[in-house]
Amino acid sequence: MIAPLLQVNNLHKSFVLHLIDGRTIDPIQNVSFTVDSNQHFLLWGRSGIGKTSILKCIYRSYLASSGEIWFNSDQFGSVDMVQADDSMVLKLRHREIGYCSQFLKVLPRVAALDVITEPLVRQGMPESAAHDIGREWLSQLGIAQRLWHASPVTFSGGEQQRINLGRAFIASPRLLLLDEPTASLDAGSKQIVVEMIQRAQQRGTAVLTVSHDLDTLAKLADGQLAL
Amino acid sequence: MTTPTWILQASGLNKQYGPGCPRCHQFTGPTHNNSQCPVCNTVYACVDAGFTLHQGEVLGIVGESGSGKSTLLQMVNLATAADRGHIWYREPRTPDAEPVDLLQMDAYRSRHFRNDRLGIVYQRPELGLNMRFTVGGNVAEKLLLANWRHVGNIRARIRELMEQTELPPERIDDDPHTFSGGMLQRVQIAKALSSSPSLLLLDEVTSGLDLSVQARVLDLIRRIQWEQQMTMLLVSHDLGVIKQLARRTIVMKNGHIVESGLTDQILEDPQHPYTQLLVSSAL
Amino acid sequence: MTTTFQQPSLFETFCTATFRVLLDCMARPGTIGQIPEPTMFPQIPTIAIDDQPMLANRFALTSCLSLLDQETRFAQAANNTWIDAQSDINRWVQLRSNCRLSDAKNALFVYLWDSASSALLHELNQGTLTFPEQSCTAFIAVPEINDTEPTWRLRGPGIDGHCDVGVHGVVTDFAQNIIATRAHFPLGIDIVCIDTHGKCIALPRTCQISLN
Amino acid sequence: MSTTPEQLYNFGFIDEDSKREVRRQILKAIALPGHQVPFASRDLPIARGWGTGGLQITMAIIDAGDVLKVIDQGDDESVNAVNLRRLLQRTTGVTTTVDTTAASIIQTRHRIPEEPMRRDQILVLQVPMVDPLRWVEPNLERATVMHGESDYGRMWVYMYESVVKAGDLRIATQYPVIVAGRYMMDTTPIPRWDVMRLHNAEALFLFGAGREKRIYAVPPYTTIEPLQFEDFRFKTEFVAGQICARCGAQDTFLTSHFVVDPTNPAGGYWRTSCSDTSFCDKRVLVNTTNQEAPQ
Amino acid sequence: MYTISHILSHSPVATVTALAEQVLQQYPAEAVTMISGPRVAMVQLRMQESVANSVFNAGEILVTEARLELNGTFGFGMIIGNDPTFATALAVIDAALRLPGDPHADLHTTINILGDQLSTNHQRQFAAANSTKVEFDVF
Amino acid sequence: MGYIAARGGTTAILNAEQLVEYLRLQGGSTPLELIQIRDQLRHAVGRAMNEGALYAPMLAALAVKQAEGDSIEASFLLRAYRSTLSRIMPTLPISGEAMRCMRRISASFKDIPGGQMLGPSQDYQIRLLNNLIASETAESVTAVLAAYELLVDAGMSADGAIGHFPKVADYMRQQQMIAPLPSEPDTSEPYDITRTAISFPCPRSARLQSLAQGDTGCLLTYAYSSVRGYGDAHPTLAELRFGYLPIQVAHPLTGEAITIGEISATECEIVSKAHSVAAKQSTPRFNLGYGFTFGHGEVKAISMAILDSVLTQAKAKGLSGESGPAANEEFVLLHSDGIEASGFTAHYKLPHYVTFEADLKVLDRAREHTATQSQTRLQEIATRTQEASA
Repeated sequence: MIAPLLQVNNLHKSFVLHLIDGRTIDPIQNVSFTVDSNQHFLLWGRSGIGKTSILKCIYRSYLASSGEIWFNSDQFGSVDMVQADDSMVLKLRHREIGYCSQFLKVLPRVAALDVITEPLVRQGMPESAAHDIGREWLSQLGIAQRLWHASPVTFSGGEQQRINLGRAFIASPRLLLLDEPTASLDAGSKQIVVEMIQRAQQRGTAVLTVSHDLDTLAKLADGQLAL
Repeated sequence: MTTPTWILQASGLNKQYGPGCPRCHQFTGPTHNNSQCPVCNTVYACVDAGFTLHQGEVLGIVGESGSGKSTLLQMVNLATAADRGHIWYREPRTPDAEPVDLLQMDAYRSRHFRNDRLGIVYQRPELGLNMRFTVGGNVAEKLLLANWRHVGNIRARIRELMEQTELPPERIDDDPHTFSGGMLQRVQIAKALSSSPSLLLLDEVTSGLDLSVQARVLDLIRRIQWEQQMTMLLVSHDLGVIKQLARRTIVMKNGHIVESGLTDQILEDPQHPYTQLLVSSAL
Repeated sequence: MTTTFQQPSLFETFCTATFRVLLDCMARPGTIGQIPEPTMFPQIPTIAIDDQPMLANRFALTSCLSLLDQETRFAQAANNTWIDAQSDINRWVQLRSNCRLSDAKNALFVYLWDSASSALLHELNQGTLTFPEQSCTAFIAVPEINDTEPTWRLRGPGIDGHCDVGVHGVVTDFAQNIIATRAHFPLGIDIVCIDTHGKCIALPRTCQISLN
Repeated sequence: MSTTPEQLYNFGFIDEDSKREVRRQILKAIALPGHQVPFASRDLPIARGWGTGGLQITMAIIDAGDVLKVIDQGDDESVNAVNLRRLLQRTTGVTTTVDTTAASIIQTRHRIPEEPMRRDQILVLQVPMVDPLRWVEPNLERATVMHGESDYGRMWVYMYESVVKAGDLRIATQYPVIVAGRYMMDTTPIPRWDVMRLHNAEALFLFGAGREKRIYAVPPYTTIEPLQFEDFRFKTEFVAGQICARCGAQDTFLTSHFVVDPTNPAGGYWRTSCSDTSFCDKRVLVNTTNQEAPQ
Repeated sequence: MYTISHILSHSPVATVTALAEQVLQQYPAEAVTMISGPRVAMVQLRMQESVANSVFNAGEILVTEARLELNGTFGFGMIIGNDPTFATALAVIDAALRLPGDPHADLHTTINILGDQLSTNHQRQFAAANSTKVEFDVF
Repeated sequence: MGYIAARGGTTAILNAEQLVEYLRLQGGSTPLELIQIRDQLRHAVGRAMNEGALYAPMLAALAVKQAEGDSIEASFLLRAYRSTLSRIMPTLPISGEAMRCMRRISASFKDIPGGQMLGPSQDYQIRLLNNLIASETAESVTAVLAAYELLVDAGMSADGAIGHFPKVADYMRQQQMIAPLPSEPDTSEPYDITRTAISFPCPRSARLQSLAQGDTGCLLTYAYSSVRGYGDAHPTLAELRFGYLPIQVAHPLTGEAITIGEISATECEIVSKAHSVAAKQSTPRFNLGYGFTFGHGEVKAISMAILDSVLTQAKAKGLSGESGPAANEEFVLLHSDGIEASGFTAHYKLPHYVTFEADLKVLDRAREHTATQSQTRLQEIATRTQEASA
């Protein structure tokens, strides 16, 4: 039997707010689910319920308080993202796990083309080859050619979000974590997102999406969990 | 393929100034918010610090002034002698060779190791540069120490390094005082890179600069890191700088490492009360 | 022109003459020098090793003595053992030189009664990188030194190419023990070997020894 | 003057313990070629800076059987040479000479005699400033550490800058050299002409700085490498075509001096002659004899 | 209040010499053997400073020293300055006062008188200095 | 005749020596007697002794006479003479408390225990040239000596006091104004710069010995610089005393303390308000500096105490060199010896024909370089102009 790509067991996360008299809040309690390869898994529910926190625990931007997050790595076998050391996490982020937030976190003074191709170059692709691919993606994402060599800092919200998503998809990770990918997008852009998810699945990427935009995304999901 | 490619592994590093007394531990450390023992005046600049640094990685060290981050950096730079501890070093050019403990080297070997394998950039240019020498002379120093003995070749290399660090090569023979603060940082970087070191140490390199200049120096450092896969140890009190450059970060307070982890985790989910304070105070 | 000086004493004359021999030997390792007869000390001191009396090499002991005064710390060893500071032989040296007696680690001069004691050389102070001159000088008594049956080949400053010298009647590890004192130049021990006839070679720390 | 008898001094002026200290440090200096060894440096009846370091070395090594030569700038009759020779002779009674080949100890300031020195000779050089690093690091404590770690990068930058600013290595005397591949050493204010004559020489060279309280040495057959670049080599003062106006030598260190024209006090001309006067005298004598011989 | 050596070293050389001669008269010439000196030499002044009570070498003091034996008893004399007679006399008295059986106890009488004179001298000297004291009225 | 080598150097220097003697006596005045110099040129003799680091008043008088009053030359003569004498032993350690004071003042408190005693001080003299001294006679001398008796009568006290005073520093210590003495006395062997070359960092004993034999003018300059603005000294005179110090050595046979006479000496303590050294301690305190000199040398003792305090602070803060040269220990100690400094400065009178010739050759080369460079530059400009016009 093939192990699932991602298996989350009894995930629990609490924050100790030392600056506010050590108050504790617990956004995630006892969450378990499984994501298989090529699956598009949707986590949904009202905002503030801890959906994003789950993604961050998987990506290890948050340290889970208890529970297990087993990721079935190509290179390293089963890895518990709760216990893995930092360098293991970095290696998995480098090759196998991608993350896309609802806000573009790009460096200023870097051109859109370089932003979107960075993951490829980081994986060792020659810059010219990466740029060829990058240009293709940018046009597919509907970014005007005059903007390719400008920094996305100056772009509109929709443009920024599309580049952000492109950057996450371009490297074809084995698992892609998407946090509200359609938020604040117009209908056209939403459609682009849907296509990207579908194409990613075809290339063998499992996608774990957090969203309350069931209209756009529920029909794509082949697994889901309501919180 | 899965061998851990660390090049530096520090453990148990300690540095104290003063004799120490039996009551020191009652008063010093992050929980007492104090580095100095009120009984014997001993300052604990660094206590049991350790970290691992991988090839091509940037590790950030953050903390307020006096937290011990610069002491830790200077111990790695072999300029401050650690009282105890180890700094194991694995030469990336010969990854199969046995690691050596840098702290066991005699002063002669450590001086040459520093010149050859380490590069350092300080906040204040006059610490890293000799203001009496020309810019070219400053960049030449490490080359000369590594037995470069052809003025023509040396100057060609200096010009190359100046171009690499976005300095006008025709100003090779100018005095450092005629350079702006940002340019002086580039000269320091050019000097640090001249020996093709395996590790670059950066000590608050942008702290004294205007914001726009800061950004350009950071761009340069990022480019060098990117192009040369340079391993770096980056000390800063500025979380913004750390966030831009470092994948992993160490948080220091009162001579102790209070937290370490992935930089985004440190920023988004800080565990230690001090780190939470630090993150919440960041602009 | 009037000369206004006192004639030097026997001991002073010996010290100067000995120093010139040591100077020449130290500057030219492998050169065999001749230490003058130490006539001012007619009594040759002895010690007992396993109840057997052992006679000092008067040339070696007195040439070491010629460099000592109240500023120097001294120790001596025989049969691979340091001699107690309170012993008569140490008193003998102290009375004639005003030197301070010391443990091996802090001694600036040592006299080794026999080649077997060369095993103790590693205990001596080799100086520091900033003050390498604050290291120990060792005088070692050996049975015979000649240039007719060479055992060692020497190289280094002071030697034109190389130089061969014979040191005989010494323990097997003797050369190795000396070689070990110069592994970390500029740290190291400077060594003078003197045989029973007062023939002397110096092995400053710059001198590299290989066995023939 | 009064009838009180003059005081009797110890042989060699300084007392025996002082000699012993100097001797110990000389031996260490030889064992560490080019390394500056501190010594206590007694006060002498000659001013600090006038050769007290060289004097103390000579006083510590001299034996009644030695033959002594003292020169200053190559000259046996220079007032300082005369004065030092007078002190040494009065306090030791040794024979003195002006002939380089006849001397067993030669004390000198600023020159190495032109005639090659032999293995039975010792040259004692008087040193005013000891540390070549003072040009780049005047603080002794830090300079000592730099020597210990062989940290000569900054000194090399100084040489590099000299090329950049003056088009060549512009050090005249006290040229820095690396001794036996390890220590950087200041050659006393000897001209560059003399620097390479320290290299793999037969004689022993002892350097004494009284005011700076340091002794150092270059043993025989020791390598001396002047600081230089592959494309800017060390050069001596040699100028082709210059000759000594007295003896005609073309291969000696020459000093220039102005000769006033006796017929026209406002006129005159420059000419050069050997700085080693006893060597020059010898050659003049040989020339004269050769000229007289055929007659 | 003063020790013997204090009194003698502060007394006029003629008086001290007379005392020593008074001793020597009782012995044949060969009873005195000079061991060393009298010679002019130096002693290094060790000052104890008042900041940390540490000791440092403050400079040399020129002294004359004599060591002798009087009838087999060791005598030591040292005086500041170049004064071989003074040093020898002090050495003689030092030995005399240590001879077995205390044959020169009578010296103490003279020494006590010298001590009184010294005391008076010092008091007079101080009195002159004391005349320059600045008086403060305490209100 | 352009002859090159120095000839007749021997005769020249012997004649020069004779000419010195002639100049000294050419006026036909009565030669000075050493005892006159010792008694009447008290400060000249004292300065020769403390800078010569040899207490020997009669020899110092001879040195002053031979040097014709040149203080550096006189102390140089004593220094050189020192090298011919053997040192027998150190004295037993003595503190200034044992001093029989002739003068003792404090600027920190009016009413110090024991009182302020001006003693033989010129401080309050109106500095007018005194013609009476120019025409001293036997009668005037007798009158001065008689007047002394009046002073003795005026100051005589019944308690038999001879001038022993407690130290003001001890009083301050009781009041906890300055740091307490270390509980364990420092028994380490003091550094001796006459036997071991000074190297840095150096212990305080080496500093004090070095300053004690330093040039008065030099110490004065350094101390002045650090109080005038290039330092953080802010001194107040805790105590200055001048008087006679009994000297003792250990008897070679019995080890008992033997007094060998007394010397005249000046001792001084300075408190500095810069208590930053103590800032990390629980109680802020003043910093103390110590000065000592043979003979009556108040300016030197005060300067030395200021420098001691400045250097201690500089070392504690690790600021050596940052607050002016006088805070840099190596700088101060290596340049304050008058004999060394004057010797080296005077050595420039020696011939430097060889070095100067070598310098000339380098100058020639540099000139050539500059000439070539400017020529090249001119050519470049010419070419460019041609190109431009074409």
